Amino acid sequence: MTYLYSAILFSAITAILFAKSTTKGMVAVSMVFVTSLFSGFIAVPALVGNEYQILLAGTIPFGAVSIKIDALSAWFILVINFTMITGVIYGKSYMKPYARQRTNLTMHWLSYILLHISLILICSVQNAMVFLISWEAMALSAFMLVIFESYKADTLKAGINYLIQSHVSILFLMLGFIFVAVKTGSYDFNAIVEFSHQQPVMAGTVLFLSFFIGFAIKAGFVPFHTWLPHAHPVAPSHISGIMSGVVIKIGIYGILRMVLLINADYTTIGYIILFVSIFSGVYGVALAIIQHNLKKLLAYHSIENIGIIGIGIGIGCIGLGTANELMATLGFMGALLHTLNHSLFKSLLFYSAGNVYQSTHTMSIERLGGLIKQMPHTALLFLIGALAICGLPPLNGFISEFLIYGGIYDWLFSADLISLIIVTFSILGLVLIGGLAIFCFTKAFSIVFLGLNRSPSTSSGNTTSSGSESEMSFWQLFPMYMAAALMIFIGLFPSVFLNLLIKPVALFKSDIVFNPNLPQMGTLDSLHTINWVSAGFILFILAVWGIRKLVNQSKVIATEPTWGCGYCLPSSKIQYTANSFVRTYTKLAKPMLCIEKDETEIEGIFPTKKHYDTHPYDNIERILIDIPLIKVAAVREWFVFLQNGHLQRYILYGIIFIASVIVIPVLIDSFLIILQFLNHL
Amino acid sequence: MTGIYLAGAILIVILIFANRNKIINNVLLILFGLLQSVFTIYQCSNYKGTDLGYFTSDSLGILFLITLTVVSLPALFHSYLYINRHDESPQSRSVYFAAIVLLITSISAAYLANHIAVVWIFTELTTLSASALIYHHRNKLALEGTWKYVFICAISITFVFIGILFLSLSLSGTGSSDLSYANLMAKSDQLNPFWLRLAFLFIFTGFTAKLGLVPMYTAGVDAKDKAPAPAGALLSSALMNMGFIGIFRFYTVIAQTPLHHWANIVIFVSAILSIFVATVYMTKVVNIKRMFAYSSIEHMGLVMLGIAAGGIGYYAAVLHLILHALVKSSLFFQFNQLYRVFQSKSVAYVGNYFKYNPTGAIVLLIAFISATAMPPSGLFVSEFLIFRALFEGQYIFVLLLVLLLLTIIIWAFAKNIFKILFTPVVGFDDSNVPQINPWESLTQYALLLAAVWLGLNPPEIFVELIRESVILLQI
Amino acid sequence: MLSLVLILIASLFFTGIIIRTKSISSGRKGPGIFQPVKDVWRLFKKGSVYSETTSFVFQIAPVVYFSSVAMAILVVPFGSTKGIISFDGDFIFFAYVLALGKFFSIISAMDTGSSFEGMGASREALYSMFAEPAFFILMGSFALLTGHTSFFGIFSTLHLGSYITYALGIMATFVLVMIAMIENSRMPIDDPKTHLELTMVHEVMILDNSGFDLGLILSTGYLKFAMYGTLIANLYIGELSLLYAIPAFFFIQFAFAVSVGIIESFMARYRMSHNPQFIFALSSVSLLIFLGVLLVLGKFV
Amino acid sequence: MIDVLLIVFIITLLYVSIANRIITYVKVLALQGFILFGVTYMQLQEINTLNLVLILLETIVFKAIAVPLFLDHLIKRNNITREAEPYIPNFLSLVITTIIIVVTILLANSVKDENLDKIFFIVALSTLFTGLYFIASRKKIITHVMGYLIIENGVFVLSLAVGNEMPMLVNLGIMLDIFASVLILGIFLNKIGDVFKDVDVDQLSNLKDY
Repeated sequence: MTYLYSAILFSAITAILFAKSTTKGMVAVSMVFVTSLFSGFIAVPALVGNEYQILLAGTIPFGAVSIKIDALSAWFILVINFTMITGVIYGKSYMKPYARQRTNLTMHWLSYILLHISLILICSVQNAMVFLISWEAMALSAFMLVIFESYKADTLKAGINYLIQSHVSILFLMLGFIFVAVKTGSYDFNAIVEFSHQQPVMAGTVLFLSFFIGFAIKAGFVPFHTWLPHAHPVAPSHISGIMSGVVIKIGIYGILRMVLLINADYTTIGYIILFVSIFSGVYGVALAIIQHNLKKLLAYHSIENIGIIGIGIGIGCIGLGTANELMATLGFMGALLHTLNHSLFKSLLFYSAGNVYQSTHTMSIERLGGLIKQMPHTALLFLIGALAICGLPPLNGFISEFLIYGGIYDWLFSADLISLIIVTFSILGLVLIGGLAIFCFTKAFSIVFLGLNRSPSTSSGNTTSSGSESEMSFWQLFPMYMAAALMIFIGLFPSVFLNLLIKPVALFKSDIVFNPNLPQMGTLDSLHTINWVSAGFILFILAVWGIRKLVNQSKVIATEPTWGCGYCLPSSKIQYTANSFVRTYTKLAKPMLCIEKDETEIEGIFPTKKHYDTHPYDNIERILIDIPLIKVAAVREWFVFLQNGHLQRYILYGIIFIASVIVIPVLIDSFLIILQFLNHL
Repeated sequence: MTGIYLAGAILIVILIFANRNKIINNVLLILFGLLQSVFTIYQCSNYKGTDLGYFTSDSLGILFLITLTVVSLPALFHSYLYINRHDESPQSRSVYFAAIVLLITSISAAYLANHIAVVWIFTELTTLSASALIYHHRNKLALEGTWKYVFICAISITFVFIGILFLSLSLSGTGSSDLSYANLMAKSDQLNPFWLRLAFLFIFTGFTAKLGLVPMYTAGVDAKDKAPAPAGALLSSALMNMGFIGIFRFYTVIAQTPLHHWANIVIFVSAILSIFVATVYMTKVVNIKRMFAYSSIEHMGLVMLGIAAGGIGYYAAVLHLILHALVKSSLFFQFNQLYRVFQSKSVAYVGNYFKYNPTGAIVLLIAFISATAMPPSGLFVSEFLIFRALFEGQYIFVLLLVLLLLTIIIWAFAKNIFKILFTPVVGFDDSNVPQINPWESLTQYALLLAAVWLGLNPPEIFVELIRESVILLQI
Repeated sequence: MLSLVLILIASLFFTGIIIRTKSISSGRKGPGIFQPVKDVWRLFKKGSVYSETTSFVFQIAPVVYFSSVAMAILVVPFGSTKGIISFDGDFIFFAYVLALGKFFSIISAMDTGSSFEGMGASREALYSMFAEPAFFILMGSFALLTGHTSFFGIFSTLHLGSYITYALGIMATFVLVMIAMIENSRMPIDDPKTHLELTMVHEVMILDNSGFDLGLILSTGYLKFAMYGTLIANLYIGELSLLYAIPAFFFIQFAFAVSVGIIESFMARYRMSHNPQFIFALSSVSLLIFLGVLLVLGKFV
Repeated sequence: MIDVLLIVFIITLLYVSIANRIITYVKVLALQGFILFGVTYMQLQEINTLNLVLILLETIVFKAIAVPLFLDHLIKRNNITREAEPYIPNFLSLVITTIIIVVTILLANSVKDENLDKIFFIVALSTLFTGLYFIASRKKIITHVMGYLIIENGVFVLSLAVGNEMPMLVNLGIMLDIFASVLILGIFLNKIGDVFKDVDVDQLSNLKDY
């Protein structure tokens, strides 16, 4: 089977190398399909419980390499496969306008395939070195994908920013693995288990933290998120979808895997993850609201959703720590399910953003508007995505958030004072996230798709704006409908997926003795209720809609301009803008955010053209990235005199080196002697 | 055989230098290539054999000799292309070839020498030949570079000589007067520590000029900048390895004595300073060749860290040297094609290389990944092992500092390389960009792939040789 | 089932009572109690006008808004009798379903591309966002107090028996009343009878709705009021038998309506810029409730 | 007697450090050559005659006569100005040289090794550091060359100290001497002299990174 696969892979690569640029995409699509088939063929049985495991001979520096796909890996592999498939189908048509850049496209599709394979490898290898290698392969291929439009300066800048930060993440992972390897002398993942059993719990926690930081950078937890809002917007839309759909999820996978492997103090870990996640969630959405670049807005929402997933994991860990089975179950289930959900609706949203970009060639939502007339499909899909990401019933987002809420409320009953306070904060955080998300997506959807077109090209009030905008081709919409369909399915029949999740969650609970006499909530059963409730809800809506139709049949239906409170000349200029929509919020949140204004006051009776821009900035980025870079440059400037071209100085270095090596020990000795003397006084 | 090799090489040098005929020169070059390879094979065949009393083919020597040969054949090939393209005057051509042959010969001899004085002599020879190579362009800057290189190297050689004198002083207590490493190892317990200390200090300082470490790294940068790229490849790969051998063989002696710890501290200081200097200038320089040179300094710093950390670090250091030699030379070879496209060394005037020469661009990309030791590359393994050694030796803070510096270096390196690869240069007319023959990059691909292969999946024998070469340090 | 019926009945006269109270307190006779219902009925019979800017969102939004509230009502229990739907954590469902309705009403307002309706929309979005934490924490503290996470479980076992629990009850009532005010956009958050679009919140959002849609929206408002009234009532009638419970229910609804009327006639609307603070203060109050619950459970030791 | 010569050698160092004119340096180098000749003659009793003769020839011919003449020729050829143009006033450099000598004496004092007479060590080390200091503190390139030659002499003294046990080292020293001087002076004569007239280092500081 392996040979067959590698043969196909090889032929695909050669095909991409030499095919003409229109067919490259087709090859990539089929290759992704093949990969998904092969991996799914292994993963599906693994998900329902029969693990797949093989041991490869490996090489001298690595030792034996064991490949193992358990339920957890299987879940992630399937999630990855789905989004990669939708991504490649969408991307194939999305890339049509770029058909002239042949080499560029070749690199693009090759990296796409490499990314897919490396992601699957990451989910399945059990050997530190191979893991690191596939990890960096993933990072590099993702980088190549992001910088597709590399001739744009800021694209390259964002790409390099991403590359360096993922390298930092790999450094942290390396430290962790070295720690294990030094103590146990093996690179296999089982060594980590062994390690955490023989070492004190403290060591285990430290180890976990090192790994956590490493994975958190990839996953985009605040404050390690700074690469994310830059990398996602500059990438081609299907890549943005994949980046925030699956690539950052790999970080989540890593964290979960480490929770599985490291036998540390779960409660502490849980608290840490919980805090970081709540902060990430709130911070992400708080910044998302003030973004006026559609893709950047979505990028910040990825941070928010990572936060939600993290809350789930944190709850799960605390559940393990406090031997509260239901809590653990709900937490991890919620986290895993939300991983799937987010990969679905976030890729969907990014694809829609891509459609918008291709038809209007701008991402600044202040220039958009009224697109629902030209692009009804895109609008509808975006609406579905928005509802889902806000966690509104009857869509999938609600299910996972409901599970996490369940976990938190379940924690309520087994908690002591301190943790009760934390419970309240978690609830507050989650609710705030939800509310802000609604605020944000009402803004995004309505400004982009509703009202009139704001772009200067069509400033006149007519609703059919410039006309250049048009709906995308079928093959570009099809993958989006795939995602949407799956989302609705999850929303309506969650229990199906919960049953699929039983095995992965069981892995976490395997080696914990749970406390049976804790109050058990029927939250899981209630999901079965939600099945038919949401179905009923939809039916009810349809019923009311039907009634409305019936009633309105016999009525006079007129169409008039919008009621302008007496001013009957509606123009795109007088519409509410995104900026004004969030103005109150911005004023409230000013201390937390940092927005630079660039405005010119209006004066005179007949004022000339004025403008008013706001540039939202990320304070954490400023503190963690910009300022240190400036500092580095400053320190650098102190030392550039070294290579100053003067021969004598060069020789002086030699003298100084020799002299100091001779003298300094003498000085130190004498100093010590004096010290001793003083001590003996 | 060594005798024949040396004699033959010297003969070839003289002949090349003497005649002005292009054909004969090329023939002689090919001859030398053959001689070099035959010599290498022979040395592998009589493992641990000794020729002329002063040349022992021990494992480290063999490893480096093979590396040298692997690097030098493409180096000769590229020099040939280079010289032909610049239609040099016969005189400068023959000087160049003679010098490069002499360089290769003396380096190989120095690898195999088992006597500290012999190493020293051949080090002098390398300075001589290298200076001829650096001065190849015969302009003011080249002259300045040469002058500095020669002067610094002369001083360093003097340092080494003083070191040797001190060594003999420390040896004189034991009654024997044989300065061969074997004897030193044997007598290591009776050596006078005071003289030994001074000896190590001076020898170390002296060889840093070749190895490219603080304090004497300075002239080396100018040399690699000014020498033609194929020669630069040798200077920044094989020559550095020679400097390493000079220090390492003596370090093995020190390691047997109570001074081991002290020596480690000295090496630590020098290595960390080197990485720091590399960081400072990697973020600063715009001259691509100098950038490569500084990255070599960084790598040498890592290697010495591995040595000082001990344990698995010894193994890692040797591995890192070999892989670095392969990668860095391919980078320098690639630089020539880059220069032919843009006619400039400065990052500012170079860009969007991907468009003009995709094959070369991919070489540059892979070489970048290797030079920054990102995982798929071979150097990742060695660097990982070095970090592990540091961790094992409980030099955690050193490790963290180094990681920080390396991150900055990678950032700077990435910024420049991707600028070169992707960002278009404003006002660069690509009307008369020469069409680069992709087959010229073949050797570079070969070297890079070799680096990856040796790193990720080294053959048994290779690993055994490295283990063998550091066996004396496992105490 | 029972709760549904009762809420429907209550919604019929609730708004009427408010209007009546206001007119009486301002010395007028005022319209009949069922006037609002009649208005809705009239609207149902009218044709409608749509802005040419709008899209299908504008058409479907009132329907979704209505159905979301209806769905929420199904969840609400009546004292010790379950609502039609009841499951653990149903109050989460309750809140999110309402949020769905809110989402649609907001985007429908934005759909008209008007300069005023956007104003209302953004305010609505912000206020309801701020109101939600209060509700969740309130429910959380009740869940902690009673050990149940469903409306039915909470209300059927909620027992206010000690001074501190009385205090809790009062605070809870206050919070719920205020949330109701916000959700229905009445005083002191919003003035339904104002004449200046700039100062409206909810009214301005439905400027362009007419006919059946407007009717739907209005009736939704009535239902919402009755629904919150029921929630408040449930705080007190938990362990009463139906015989007493139903009168108590109607009494509480009545008192609620009257108090709303009185508030509206004797109070001025807050400045828009003050609203967020005020709303967020609710969350603080509910945090107080939470601490009170901790006291009751003796967690402070 | 050896000690006397060596002390004279050190005095020459002090003299170099205060000398103003380049020609003086040349003279000093020649003088050092003669001194070394004497020291060699008296020190290396035990090695075989041929080698001794060779070494003596090297010192007398190369160190004492050839190189100084060559330098003189260079100075005239490139008509280099006669002042040495130090960066540091002579008095200060005199102090520094003295300090160097004192420090080396102290260092030598700490040696616990009977089979070396300290004076060689002192002379060698102080010469080395004085030479380095000399290079670092003078402006003209030719003075660098001279500094280097002074260092060579110091090293040669040191090699004499162990010469009896290991004559090979002395030969190596000679080799280094010839090689380096030839190389450096060669470059100097052929190139630098032609390319830049009357060089001082500022003209040779264009290869830099800032």
